[in-house]
Amino acid sequence: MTDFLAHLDTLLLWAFAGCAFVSAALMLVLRQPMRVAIALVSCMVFLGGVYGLLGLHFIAAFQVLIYVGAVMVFMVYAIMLLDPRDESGGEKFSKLLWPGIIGLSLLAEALAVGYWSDLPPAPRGAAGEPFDMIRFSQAFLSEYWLHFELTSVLLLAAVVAALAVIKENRRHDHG
Amino acid sequence: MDKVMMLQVLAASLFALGLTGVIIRRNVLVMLMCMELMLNGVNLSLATFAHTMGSAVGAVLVFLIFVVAAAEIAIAIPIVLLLVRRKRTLDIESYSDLKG
Amino acid sequence: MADATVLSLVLYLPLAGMLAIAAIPAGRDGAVRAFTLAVMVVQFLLSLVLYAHFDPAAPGLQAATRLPWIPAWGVSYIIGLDGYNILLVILTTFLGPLVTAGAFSAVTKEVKLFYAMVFLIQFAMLGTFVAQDLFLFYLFWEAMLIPMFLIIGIWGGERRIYATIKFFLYTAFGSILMLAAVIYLVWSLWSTAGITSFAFADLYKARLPLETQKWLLAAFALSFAIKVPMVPFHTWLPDAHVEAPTAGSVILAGVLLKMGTYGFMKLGFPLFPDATRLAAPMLAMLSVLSIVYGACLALVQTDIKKIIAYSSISHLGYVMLGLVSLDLLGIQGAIMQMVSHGLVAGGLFLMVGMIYERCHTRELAAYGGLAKVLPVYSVFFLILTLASVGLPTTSGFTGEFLVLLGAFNAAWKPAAVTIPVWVAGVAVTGVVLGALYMLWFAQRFLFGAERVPHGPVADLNLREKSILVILVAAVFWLGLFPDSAMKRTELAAREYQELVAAPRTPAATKLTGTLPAEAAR
Amino acid sequence: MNFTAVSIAMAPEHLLLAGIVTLLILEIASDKAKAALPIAVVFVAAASAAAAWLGFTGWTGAPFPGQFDLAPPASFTKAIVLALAVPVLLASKDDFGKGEFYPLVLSSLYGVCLLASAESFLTLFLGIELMSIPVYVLVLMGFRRPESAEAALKYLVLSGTASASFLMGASLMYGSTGSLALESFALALGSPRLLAGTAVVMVVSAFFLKAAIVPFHGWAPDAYEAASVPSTAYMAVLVKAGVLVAAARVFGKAPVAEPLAGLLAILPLVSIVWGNIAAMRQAGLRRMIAYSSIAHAGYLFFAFLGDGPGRFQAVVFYLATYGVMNILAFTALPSHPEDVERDRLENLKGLFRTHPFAALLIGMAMLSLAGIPPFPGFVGKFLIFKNVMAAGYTTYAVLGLVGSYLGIYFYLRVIQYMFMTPEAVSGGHAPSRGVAMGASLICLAGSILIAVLPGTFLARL
Amino acid sequence: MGLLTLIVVLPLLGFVVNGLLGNRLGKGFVSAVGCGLPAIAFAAAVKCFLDLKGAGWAPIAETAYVWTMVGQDSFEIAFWFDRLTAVMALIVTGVGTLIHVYSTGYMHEDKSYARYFAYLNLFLFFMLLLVLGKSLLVLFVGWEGVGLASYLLIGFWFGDMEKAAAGKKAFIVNRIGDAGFLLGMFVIYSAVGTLDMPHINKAFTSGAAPAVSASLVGILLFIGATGKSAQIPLYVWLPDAMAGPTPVSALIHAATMVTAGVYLVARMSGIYLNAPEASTVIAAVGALTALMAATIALAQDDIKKVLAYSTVSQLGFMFVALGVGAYGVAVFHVYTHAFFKACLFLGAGSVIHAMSGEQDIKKMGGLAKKIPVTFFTFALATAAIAGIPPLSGFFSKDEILWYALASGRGGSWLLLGVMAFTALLTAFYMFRLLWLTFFGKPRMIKEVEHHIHESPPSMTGVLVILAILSAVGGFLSIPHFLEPLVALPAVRPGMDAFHYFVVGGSIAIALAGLVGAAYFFGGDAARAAKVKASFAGAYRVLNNKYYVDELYDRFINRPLLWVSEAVFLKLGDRLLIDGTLNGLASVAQRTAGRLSRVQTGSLHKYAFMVLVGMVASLVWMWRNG
Repeated sequence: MTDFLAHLDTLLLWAFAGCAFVSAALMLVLRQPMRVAIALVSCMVFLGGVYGLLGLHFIAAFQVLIYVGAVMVFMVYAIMLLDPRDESGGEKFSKLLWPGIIGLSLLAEALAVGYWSDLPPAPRGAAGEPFDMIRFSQAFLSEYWLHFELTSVLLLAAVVAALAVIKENRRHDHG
Repeated sequence: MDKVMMLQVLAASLFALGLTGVIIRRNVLVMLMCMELMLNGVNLSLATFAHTMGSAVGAVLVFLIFVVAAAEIAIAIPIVLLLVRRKRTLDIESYSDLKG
Repeated sequence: MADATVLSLVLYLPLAGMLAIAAIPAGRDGAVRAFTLAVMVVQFLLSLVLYAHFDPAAPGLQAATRLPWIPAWGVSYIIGLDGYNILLVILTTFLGPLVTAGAFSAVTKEVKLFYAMVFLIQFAMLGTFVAQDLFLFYLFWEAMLIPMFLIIGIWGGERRIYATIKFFLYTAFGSILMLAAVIYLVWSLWSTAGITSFAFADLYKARLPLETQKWLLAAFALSFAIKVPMVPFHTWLPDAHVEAPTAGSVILAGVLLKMGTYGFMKLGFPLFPDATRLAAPMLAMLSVLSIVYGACLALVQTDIKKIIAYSSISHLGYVMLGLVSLDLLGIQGAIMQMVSHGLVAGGLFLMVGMIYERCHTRELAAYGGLAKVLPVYSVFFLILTLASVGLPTTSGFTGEFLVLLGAFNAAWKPAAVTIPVWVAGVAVTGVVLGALYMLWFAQRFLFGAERVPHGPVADLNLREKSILVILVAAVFWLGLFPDSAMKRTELAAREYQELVAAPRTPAATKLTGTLPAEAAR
Repeated sequence: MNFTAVSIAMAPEHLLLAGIVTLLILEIASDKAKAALPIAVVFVAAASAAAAWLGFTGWTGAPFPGQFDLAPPASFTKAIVLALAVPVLLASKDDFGKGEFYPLVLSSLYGVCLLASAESFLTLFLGIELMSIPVYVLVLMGFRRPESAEAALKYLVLSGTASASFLMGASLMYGSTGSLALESFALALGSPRLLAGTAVVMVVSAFFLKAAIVPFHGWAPDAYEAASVPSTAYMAVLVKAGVLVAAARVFGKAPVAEPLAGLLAILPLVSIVWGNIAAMRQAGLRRMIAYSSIAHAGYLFFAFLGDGPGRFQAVVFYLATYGVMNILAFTALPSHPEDVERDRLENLKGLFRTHPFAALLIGMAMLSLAGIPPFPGFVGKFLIFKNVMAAGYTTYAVLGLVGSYLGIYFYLRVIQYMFMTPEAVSGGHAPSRGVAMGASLICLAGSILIAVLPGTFLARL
Repeated sequence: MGLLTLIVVLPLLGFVVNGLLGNRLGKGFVSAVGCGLPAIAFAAAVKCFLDLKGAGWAPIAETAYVWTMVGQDSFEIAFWFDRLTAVMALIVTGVGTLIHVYSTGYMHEDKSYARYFAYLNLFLFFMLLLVLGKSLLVLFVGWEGVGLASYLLIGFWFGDMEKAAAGKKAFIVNRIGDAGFLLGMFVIYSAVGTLDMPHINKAFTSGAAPAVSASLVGILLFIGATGKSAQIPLYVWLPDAMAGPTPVSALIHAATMVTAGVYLVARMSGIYLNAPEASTVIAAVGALTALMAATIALAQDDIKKVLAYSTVSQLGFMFVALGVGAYGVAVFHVYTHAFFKACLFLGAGSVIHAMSGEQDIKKMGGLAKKIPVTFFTFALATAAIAGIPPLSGFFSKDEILWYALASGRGGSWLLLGVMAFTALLTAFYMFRLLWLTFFGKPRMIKEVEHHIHESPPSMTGVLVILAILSAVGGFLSIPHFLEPLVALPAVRPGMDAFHYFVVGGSIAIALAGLVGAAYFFGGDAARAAKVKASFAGAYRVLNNKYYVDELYDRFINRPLLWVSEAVFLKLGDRLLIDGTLNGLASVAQRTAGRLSRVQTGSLHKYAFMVLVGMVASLVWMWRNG
């Protein structure tokens, strides 16, 4: 049973990965932005699953919270706001469709060759001991609090920036 | 193929798919989403390595990427709004006035 | 030490003058002109002090200033006089006031900027001559381009933009390759001799393999050959001369072209002696080609300035021939020819400017019989023409004669370099061709039926006469009594000869000497 | 962790942050805050002074081991970069008398400072993003022409791609060396493993993208053209400086071996040629500067071929010379009510007659950018190519120099317009403005200082 | 300042004073300076001659100053006075002074009087430099300098383009010769290491100059001589040089400058004695020139042109003498020629003066009675040149004919034959000239005839003096005087017997010429006209001087211009060099356009470029990794 569970782990992992891949691929072919968004969301959720299976629960949580919860919601709003205006509807793909696809395959291959020929190092820690939330938090607040601070500066800057853009928007309205 | 390899390949694929999406899709919002996809690929790669090596730093970087991605989108969407105001279309090909 | 101060003063006076001009309020052109002339005269007088104090028998630098500048790169600030540059420095300071005065009535727009640029170019040219550090030299060498670019481009003729850009790009191309060679040279000096230095004196110590020498010489030579200019790198010169304002032409012909030959003499050849000796026959052929080619082209020009421009190409061919001959006579002759050409071609361009101010055309066909209308002008013109032809008693003869003599010496006798005898022989035909085009020019210009564009014109005024009297006096002085000048350059000529004649590839014996011993152990 | 050490070491950053906060408070407090410019200038200048002071006292240490450290070269770099920002800010008076421009510039500068001290990929990543994110907005700020948003989007998307590529590389590096410290890049450089190689390429590509190296340069001309003059100056100088400083940090003192050396030579070489040639026919000053900056990015990456120890010095020195001259050109540019008109090279015709001082300054800047001695641009170029040649890459150095020759023409064209052609008919240039002229004078003084005493500068870096 | 230096400097002083101040100080002053200084120079030369004699003919050397020192090599401005110099210096200063005096009358009306005298003094200065110079360098300075003075004086009336062109032609043709001279000088210097003429002669005679063949040097120097002394192929300038004022033609283009080549060869006899090949060339060229010029002179109608060709022809005689090693004889002919040819030219000047500037002998005739002094002196000089004994020309020409046959250094019957025939022609065309000018019916237009008058005493006086000198000059045996310096060649064995035959023959030839001329041109010259008609073709060739100028133009001048224009300028400069550069520039411009087109503004494309860049970089890393 434990064997099975272990295998179930792997199986789920593969399934999630496969689904994530399919969702990602779908993003390239779906016409409606909303559907693309949904595909992306599903991809993210599957990835969240993968993280969970890897034992990185907090990342999984953040993945769902920040990405799906914040970023994608924002995105979906934007789509809802803008999409009706997009009457063009015409071409889905740019003129560079085929070159792009060839490029895709080449790039993927180029990256993959890196892995294949040069396997990543074997897991160092015991397989059953992935670090948990507590260890991560400790590290984060002891070793990496600088980055925490810096992130806040960055968010501050982003807020100012976003405000500025919105102001421009407003100015545009008036002028 | 062991799972780490598989996940890394998946990460690479997501990255490549994202980049390709930026190249081949005309809709601006879709392009932005494809950018997110690239970052997701990166995240997956980092997370997997963090998992295999059991070190926290990769995970910390993933965390930072979340934040930055959110910030970028927060700026990108208003810019797109500005764009659309002008030409009323999301087709990026319409926005190629600067050239030469 | 006092001399060192004087030299610095001579060098920086124009720069100070340029800054001071900026302070003169706009619109007071007269004040600008007078001020510039005054500064230039003072500079010339100061340089005469240097000339008088120059010790012909003392080796090495005189009136030198040595300061560290960028120690990390081995760049130092060294300026000083030696036999190589003393005459060129005097030539530059001598022409300065003449150019300034000559432009009084010609330049009426942007007067301030014009004289600022004249000051700047004066500074850059002097700097090029007195710099004794390769980095410093290169700075001055390139800096000279900028004022010239503006002088041609702002105050030039119809096609000035084309001409000035051509001038700049042509010269800059050579400089870029030279820069590469400079860097390589200094680096290899460091890697072979362990010295990080740009000082000329140190660079002469570099021992480079022949192959390297060839490449570096090619790069240096290209840069210098463009500046000289040697055929086939000369096509910028006629355009630049024709379009440049008079002052520009005078500076160009008078001093600027000498920077090329000076570069060959001070750097190009002595730094890479083995390659030079190897290339000497080819260089001699190119020099002779320049002599003949320039002369032939001067023959078929219809623009007055172009004739003189092409004649410059021809005359500088002699300088190169003299330098390549590695014969003491030829080297000394080359130096004299440099100075002489500066005076003569500079004078001719001044005179063309004077007539252009009056008649507003440079088309030779428009003129005729000036000797009747402008007798004084014609006398001076004829004197300079004949000096250009190299008539004995003028400075042109001194240079040409000694160069040809040196070339023959080198061709005939076993020497460090081989110059084919026929090359030296062909060089002599330049004497005939020179007479052909210059006299043809003078004849159409001065003699025959009177044809003066734009109506009756006045002969030279006092200012113009004074300029020309001074020039002509110098021309005759160097023609009749060249010894006092040549005494000052002799040591340098000898040093140059020795530097180029001695092999300087890395001593291969050292390596083979130690290796077997090590192998035995 | 010593709190005093942290506050001393990060004094420049803290000052910038204080500036941002002050500006925001001001913004909230009053709607038409004229004090924004002086406040921003004061804080940036103070930060620069602080950095210089740190450098002169020789403060060395790592308050956050493995994340953030400080040594005099880094301090001086910060000081130079921040000093360069002062004239940019001053020049912006007419364009952005108030508003978010200043906090955005200050936050971006914060990012640049961070880059100079970054010791790990995490810090570096944050620095890069902190530097870039405000710039997306700077591009469209003022919104002087309708295309600004388009340019901002292009920049954002490609910059995002660069970030992704950078992170991908970092991740692979993490995978192959197990650490995200900057030394791991040096390790990867030395490693024969393909994964490490891939990682290096991804990181280098990201730098190429951010620094606009051909063929990653697409965004640059458009973004430069669309942005307002101070923003363009900021991008061309400070963002580029940030990217290159980051790259220099990443490469460290590690020697560059052949396959990568080829990459670091060929693409920059192509950029030099491409940028210099494409600039020839540009009608707009900013687009021309964009292509010129593509070429300059090429020279800068050449520096990485050079010896490890001299690399940082060469890059920073070049950035200083290049930056000071670029800013000089932009600050001296007379203003014009129409942004597009201000940009047009045609309108520079006869500038010398109307604004002689401005024309002289722009002319100087052009010649310096072209690398004509005795202007400081030459010394910078000299240093780079000296290092490249000393590292044994003679052919690359010669090719690079020849490529740089191609650039002379279009710089000369600007001078030709200003000095040698009769005045443009349209005219309409506003007279030179006091503050911007002051900015030009600062640059002028700086460039003279660099030109006369390059040795003292070099000794500090 | 030594006496030799003084001789040289005096005319220079005249040049400077007249050139700078002449116009302001009036004609009297100009004449005084212009004639006075050469006269003093003549006196100084005489004094030197006496000193020389007093010193037992040991040469006087004098160094003015060191021109320059290069290493061990010193170039001195030094002078040298020996027997040869003495002869030349006396001729130059003597005849020169006379012609100056003559000029005061001839040029009296000219506006540029001062300029004229300045130039003439300048010429004398350079000529004396040439003659007195100790080294080839000084000689060369004078050599070039007289060319300059000649150029200035030929083109004296520069308002007329043709005259200016003649001056230019003279200068350039001379320059061609000078190039040869220079080459010779360089070769000598390379071989001997000095330009000091006494040294060089010594070196060559003692065989101390092995590195170089004397013939090469000899021929190179001779090329210089052909230029200055108007020998084939460089004689073409001399007839044109008649464009100058007539006294100039007398002084420069007859008496002094053109003999510089003869002087040079005689002076460098040390080389030629060791250069039989060069000597042969000289003799051949001299003979050919003499013959050719004489034939041309037959068909010329311009009084000065006839004299010019006669000068060329006489110079040919001198070179024949040089070629056979009779250097003294050549100098002897120089000496006699100076008198009679100067007299002829000045006489012609007087005629032209009388004829109000007319030079065509077809429009003269019957002048003998109207200008008797001119006629008598002219006739005497004609007789002298024709070789009628006991006039001076007889002696010198007879010596030349004799050595042409008998010299052990290349004399031959052929040479004698050619020279004798030439002598016949000489007598014939000279008497033709005399007849057409002075005898027969006046053919000038009335107005001119009305104005005919004898010249002022300043001119006729000079004519008389020169006529006397040409009459008696031959009694001074110059070859004998020069014997210690340049020995006469040995007579070929068995030739002594022919001496009187040659003497008799030459007298006969002279008389035959006289009679022939009288026969053909006596009366209305109808016989001559008949001959001319029957040989119309030959006459045209001769009248057009064998079309040599045209040939030169076709084969040298025009090809040179064509090469310069079409090959160098159009093909070389414009097409190859500038064409390449402009081509590169336009390639750059076009590339710029193409690169701009890459920048389409499409974000897709930019992103794609990024992708391509990444993939390419990755592939690059593998390929090289």
